[in-house]
Amino acid sequence: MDLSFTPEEQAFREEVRAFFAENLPKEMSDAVRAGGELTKDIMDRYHALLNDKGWLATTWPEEFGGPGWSPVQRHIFEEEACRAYAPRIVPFGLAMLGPVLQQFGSKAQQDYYLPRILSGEDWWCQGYSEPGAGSDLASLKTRAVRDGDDYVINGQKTWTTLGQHANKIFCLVRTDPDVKQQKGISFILVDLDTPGIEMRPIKLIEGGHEVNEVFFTDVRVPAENLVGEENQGWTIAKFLLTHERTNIAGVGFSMQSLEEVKALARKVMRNGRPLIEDPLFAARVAQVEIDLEAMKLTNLRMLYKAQKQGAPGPETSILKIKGTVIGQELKDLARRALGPSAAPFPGLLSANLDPAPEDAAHNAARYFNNRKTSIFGGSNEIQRNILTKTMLEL
Amino acid sequence: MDLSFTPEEQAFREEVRAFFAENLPKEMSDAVRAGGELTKDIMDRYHALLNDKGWLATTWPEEFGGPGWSPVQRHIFEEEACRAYAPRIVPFGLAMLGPVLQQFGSKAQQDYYLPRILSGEDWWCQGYSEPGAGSDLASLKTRAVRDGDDYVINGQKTWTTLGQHANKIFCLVRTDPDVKQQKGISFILVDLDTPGIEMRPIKLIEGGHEVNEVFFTDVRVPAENLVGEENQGWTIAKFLLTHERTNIAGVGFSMQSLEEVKALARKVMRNGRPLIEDPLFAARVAQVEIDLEAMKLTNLRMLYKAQKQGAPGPETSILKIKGTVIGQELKDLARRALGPSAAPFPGLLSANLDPAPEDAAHNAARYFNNRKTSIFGGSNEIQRNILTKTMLEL
Amino acid sequence: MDFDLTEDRQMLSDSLTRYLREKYPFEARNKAAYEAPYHSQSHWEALSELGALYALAPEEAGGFGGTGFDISVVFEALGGALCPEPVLGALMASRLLSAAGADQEALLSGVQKYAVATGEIDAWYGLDAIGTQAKASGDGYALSGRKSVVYGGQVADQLLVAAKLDGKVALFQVAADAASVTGYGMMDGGGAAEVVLEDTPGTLLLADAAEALADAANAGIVALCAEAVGAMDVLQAMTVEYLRTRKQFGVAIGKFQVLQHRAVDMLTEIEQARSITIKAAAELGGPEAARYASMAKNLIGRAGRLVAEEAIQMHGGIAMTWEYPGSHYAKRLVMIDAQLGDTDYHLSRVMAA
Amino acid sequence: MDFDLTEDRQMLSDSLTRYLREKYPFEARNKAAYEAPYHSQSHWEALSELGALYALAPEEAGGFGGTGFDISVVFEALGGALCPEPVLGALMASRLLSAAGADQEALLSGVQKYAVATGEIDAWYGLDAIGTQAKASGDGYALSGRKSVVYGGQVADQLLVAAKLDGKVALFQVAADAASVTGYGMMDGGGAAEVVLEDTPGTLLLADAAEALADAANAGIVALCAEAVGAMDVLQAMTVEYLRTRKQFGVAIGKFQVLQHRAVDMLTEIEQARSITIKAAAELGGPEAARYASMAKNLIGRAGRLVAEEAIQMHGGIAMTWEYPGSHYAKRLVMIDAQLGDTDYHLSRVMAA
Repeated sequence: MDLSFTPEEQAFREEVRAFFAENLPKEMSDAVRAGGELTKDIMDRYHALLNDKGWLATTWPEEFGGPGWSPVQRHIFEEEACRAYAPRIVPFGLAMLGPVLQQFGSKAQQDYYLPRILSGEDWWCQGYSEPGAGSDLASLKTRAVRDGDDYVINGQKTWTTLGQHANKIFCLVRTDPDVKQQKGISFILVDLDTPGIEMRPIKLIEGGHEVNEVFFTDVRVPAENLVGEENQGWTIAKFLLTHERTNIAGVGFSMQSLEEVKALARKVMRNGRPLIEDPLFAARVAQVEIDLEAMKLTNLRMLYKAQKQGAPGPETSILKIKGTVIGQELKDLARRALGPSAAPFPGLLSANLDPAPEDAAHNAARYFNNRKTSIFGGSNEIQRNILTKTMLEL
Repeated sequence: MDLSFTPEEQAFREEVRAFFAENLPKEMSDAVRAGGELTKDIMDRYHALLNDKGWLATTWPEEFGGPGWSPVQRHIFEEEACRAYAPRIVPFGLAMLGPVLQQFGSKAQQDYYLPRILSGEDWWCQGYSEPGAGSDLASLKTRAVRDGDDYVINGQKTWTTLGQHANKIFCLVRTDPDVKQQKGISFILVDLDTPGIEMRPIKLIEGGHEVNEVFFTDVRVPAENLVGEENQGWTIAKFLLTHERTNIAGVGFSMQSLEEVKALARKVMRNGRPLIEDPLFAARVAQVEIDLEAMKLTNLRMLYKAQKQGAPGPETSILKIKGTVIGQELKDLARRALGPSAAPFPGLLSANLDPAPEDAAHNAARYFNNRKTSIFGGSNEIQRNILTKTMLEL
Repeated sequence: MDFDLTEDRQMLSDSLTRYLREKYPFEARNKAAYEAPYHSQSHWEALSELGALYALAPEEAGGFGGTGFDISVVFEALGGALCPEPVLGALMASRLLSAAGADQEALLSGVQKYAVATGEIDAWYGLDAIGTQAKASGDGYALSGRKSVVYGGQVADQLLVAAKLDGKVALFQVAADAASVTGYGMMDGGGAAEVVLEDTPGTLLLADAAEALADAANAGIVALCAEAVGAMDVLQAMTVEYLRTRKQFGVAIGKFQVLQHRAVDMLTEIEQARSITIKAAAELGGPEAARYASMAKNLIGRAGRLVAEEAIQMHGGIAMTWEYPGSHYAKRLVMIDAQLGDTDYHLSRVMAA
Repeated sequence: MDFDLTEDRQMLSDSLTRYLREKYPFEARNKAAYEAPYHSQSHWEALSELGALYALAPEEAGGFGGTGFDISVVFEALGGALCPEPVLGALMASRLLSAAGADQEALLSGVQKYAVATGEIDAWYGLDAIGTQAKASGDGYALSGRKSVVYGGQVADQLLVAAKLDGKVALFQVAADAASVTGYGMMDGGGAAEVVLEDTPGTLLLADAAEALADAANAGIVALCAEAVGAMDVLQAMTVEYLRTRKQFGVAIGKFQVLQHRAVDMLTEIEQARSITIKAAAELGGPEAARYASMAKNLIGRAGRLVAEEAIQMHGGIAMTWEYPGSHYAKRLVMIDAQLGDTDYHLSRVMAA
């Protein structure tokens, strides 16, 4: 039993920290601190910054251009990226499609697509969810019918995150309607320029544009865009779900949030003194700080286990459940700390008139937006169902 | 909309209050305050005290010897009884069997049994639950087979509260094993002196003797002891469940507990000052005080509705759920307030050596004992199932 | 004891509810709520004509109501429709004008809109830390300071401003066009304003306004609690309806016991919220008004957050969208906590009592 | 980073667990736990022989362990069996004797039982309010005051007593038979004592004991947290087993989704409890020991109550009985909160940091 990092790991942490200190433009970290939506330009430039350093595809094997890091190194990298208020790496190409192609793709697909992901030439988005199938992915209805050398796709996808910036989408589609739900599904790559595709924004609860609906009407896609075998899509989807879910506990982001809440509570006044001196608020902060401290260890313990076993176990669902609850609690505190100054719709007031302190004007919007974390990626209810079966065996 | 009581109701409250002030022996209220188990002698004498006054059978019609009170009067009486730290009225004869006999019993049964309940000659206990059937009453297995003028009973009942003091038991028994679960059940009265009955104590988590197991081996009971028709037992059981559940929210007891917690927190010291000045503890108290204040009104609203409609609706399950949660939270605070002095097993130390203040030595025992309230009488989970069907219609 | 509405109040409730449902449906509401000036003049006038404002004041002030139950009937109806009109400012101003013995016909008729400006960036809920100062100036007074998040301030004609005068908190009436008022929209719809006063002329209404401001806050809290109860009832109904109709894994999700029990817990908290709101309304104006208002606002804050978060979670993604009305109910229920003192502020007041 | 036990610790854990399971089964445990003298001399000796006490002290003090992880291994095993033996007193006394540079072979061999007497009726957790006074008397010191709920005090040979000497908190060793010791049993099993000192002779161990007492408390907290984790694991397993076998309405109650999800939430909190206990153990003896001990004790207090209450509720009536072992696990998990500072006390310490 030893919680310390090796000297090599500590040296690695120093290297990462120094990299961010020297290379992350202040304008980027300022934008992250401010808490609004990031521009495509910022995301593109951050992508390029990491790619130039060779630190972009953190989960890829070296043969495909990854840095060859251990899970612990990836963990350290993520912690330091959060600490530096770096943007998040957009995961759809790097963390999702990349590993799928490396595992199931043809040599031609790997050679063509993987470099384009690294270079940023392709921005991928995800076509999984459908209006009628939220957590029940197996009931998806979007059809792909083989017609000569093409598939013809009809249907609708939704919750397509950052699709407005993407030029490509990977989709789960139904290729055989006559077999059991999971069996007739395939995984296919689609160019968003293909005729018959329409992408429409979904405005979210807090007013932001982050997700989209994608409509497919007689969209012809070359059959060579199929990944793996026809009707092998469910296997690929499960691979993605059980594949290492990087940073699923969101510990780094929660540590960021905790620091923000504390700084804010030292700054804002309530009843004539700094809010942090209000015992009820201080108790809320301390309570979630304790839970987060425990979660850091829970996260490391499961990381350690995954590293030993080669793959994470079902107990990572615990990280998802508790990690999102902690994150949401912190966003609640950040909103709560502001009192009435959380209420103005962000962006309407100039900084000198906004009653919220700097970087806090989005706190209410972030609280509402953050409610998504317990819904998507398998809702917390689904995670509990998984744990019931796997850990409790009930 | 008017929350005040009528002048008549206020006068009634004064009358009840004066009665307790003048007639409740200090020794009884002291015993209730101390929080241990009450002796049979105290319960008997309290029963006689109320019977002499004509205030014993609060829910019975006047024709059977009840005081003819409205639901509001009963509510006032219960509040004042709690305020005076009067013992609880043992409900099995008065609140349960009495109304059943009045609704379903023969004239002969009414004439014989009801006066004996009032006089205290009969102490009834309840034979409902069985080891294999907790909340699932319909699956009960105790058999009663007709044999000439008798029923012969075999089986086992459990959770028989205060059965050690009783001379009679009313039971749900299976009289027809071949029909659907609920249909073959009957309601029968049994003298505990009948050969073949054995009552064994169940020691509870905190060490108390409050409930019992009752074993029936070839117990012959006259057929005239059947209440209502054969196989009508489920109707009677449901009548009892949906019949006015007196004081199901336990508001009066919770008000008692709240006062005790506050008094205790003013008395005990923590970190060099009275515990009530600790903001975290004070916040816990204030929080449950607010919930209790709301519950008082919720209780009155449902009482009012029941009075208007003639019977309580399914929403009384809300009173059961929230009322028990509030009561349990208060018992938790009473234990918590003591710190380590809650830990000694009560009764082992003389008062001058007991580290707990007077009347607080049982606080931990009461906390543990009180966990039963969310389990018995239809567990809170069963109540939620009921509300799902009746109020949400899901 | 009587938990039924009087006939008059029932009629008012029905007429407001019907108007809002038929004439101010959700698309219209969202347009008014999120686009400048963050309210609708025509609906404001219609609500005034239906008596929504007169109901807030007693007869001696020219109204026909003014008790806690009158207030809660109006605001429960407004809450059910998420109405963004600045009625809260009218209520609180009416209480203050009554205390000052000032005429309020222009307010009650809806001709003039009032907003109450007490909060400041360093003094949201209490009055002690108020920094705005008043000084005598000619025949009247001049006020300097900044009032923040003045609800309804973006369309107010008149501002009732709390300011320190000779060390006491006094109350002044300020014409909105005499001050520097910057209006904006709110996260949950409706509008507010930042009000900057620089030697701005004001008329003294009350030299010692502490008691009147406390009464106005208590009335405002009853209103907000009733509004929240109205909104919770609707969001609960939407959630249960969704559970009934939405299918996953081949069955209506309302068949999943976990969601059933959580919906029951929502229902339970809503009933508790309704109860404590009735109690606070009954005590309004009496010696225990502040205590029960604090109890109510605390419970509403907790229940509102629970109902909002559980409704979103049980709906799933759909309730995360702007298009779905439920998301706006959820926002209102969460944000209402920050108005007139949040859960912790009011819990502290109950603790101190 | 390494989350596996060393081979030595794994062997100790295995041998303790096996001994307790085979030789100290539940009926024997209950007899020892609830009947005077509220422990079993023969099992105490056996545990000593297995090294349970030597593991608590470092080599320089004559033991073979003494780190946070040594402590947690021992107490997790004790917790899994609800062992009522007074090992906590031995641990804390060992830390204190180490700080004083005193010999502790009698303690580590189990020949002499030690109890640590710090708590008083008006000073449970902190040291500031301690009322017991010491004064010089002949060659030694005389102590006067009352120590309450001294865990293990009912069978202790030696008491380590915190008392004020010249305004500072000092530490004294007092022979138990020189004091007035009244032993009794506890709600959750095991024993304690009230200790009354009236000019009772004591040997000064530390004139300024604040730091040593804080270290002993931190070690004690690691022990209690590990004990709770051991007990929670067992109670969780019992609950899941019950859900699997108990039938109602014709199905195993573990098929009810509500109970499934609540059992998952128990599991989650237990994993969190395990994590924070590991962290507190790792930090023991270091500069952040108190902070992480407080975090651990707070989380354990909450998790223990949740697991206890949910286990009882999901079992139903059976877990309300003395006969069912689960009820005793639940009692221990709730009562452990009152030892060495409860959830609120430790939350306050985290807040203040």
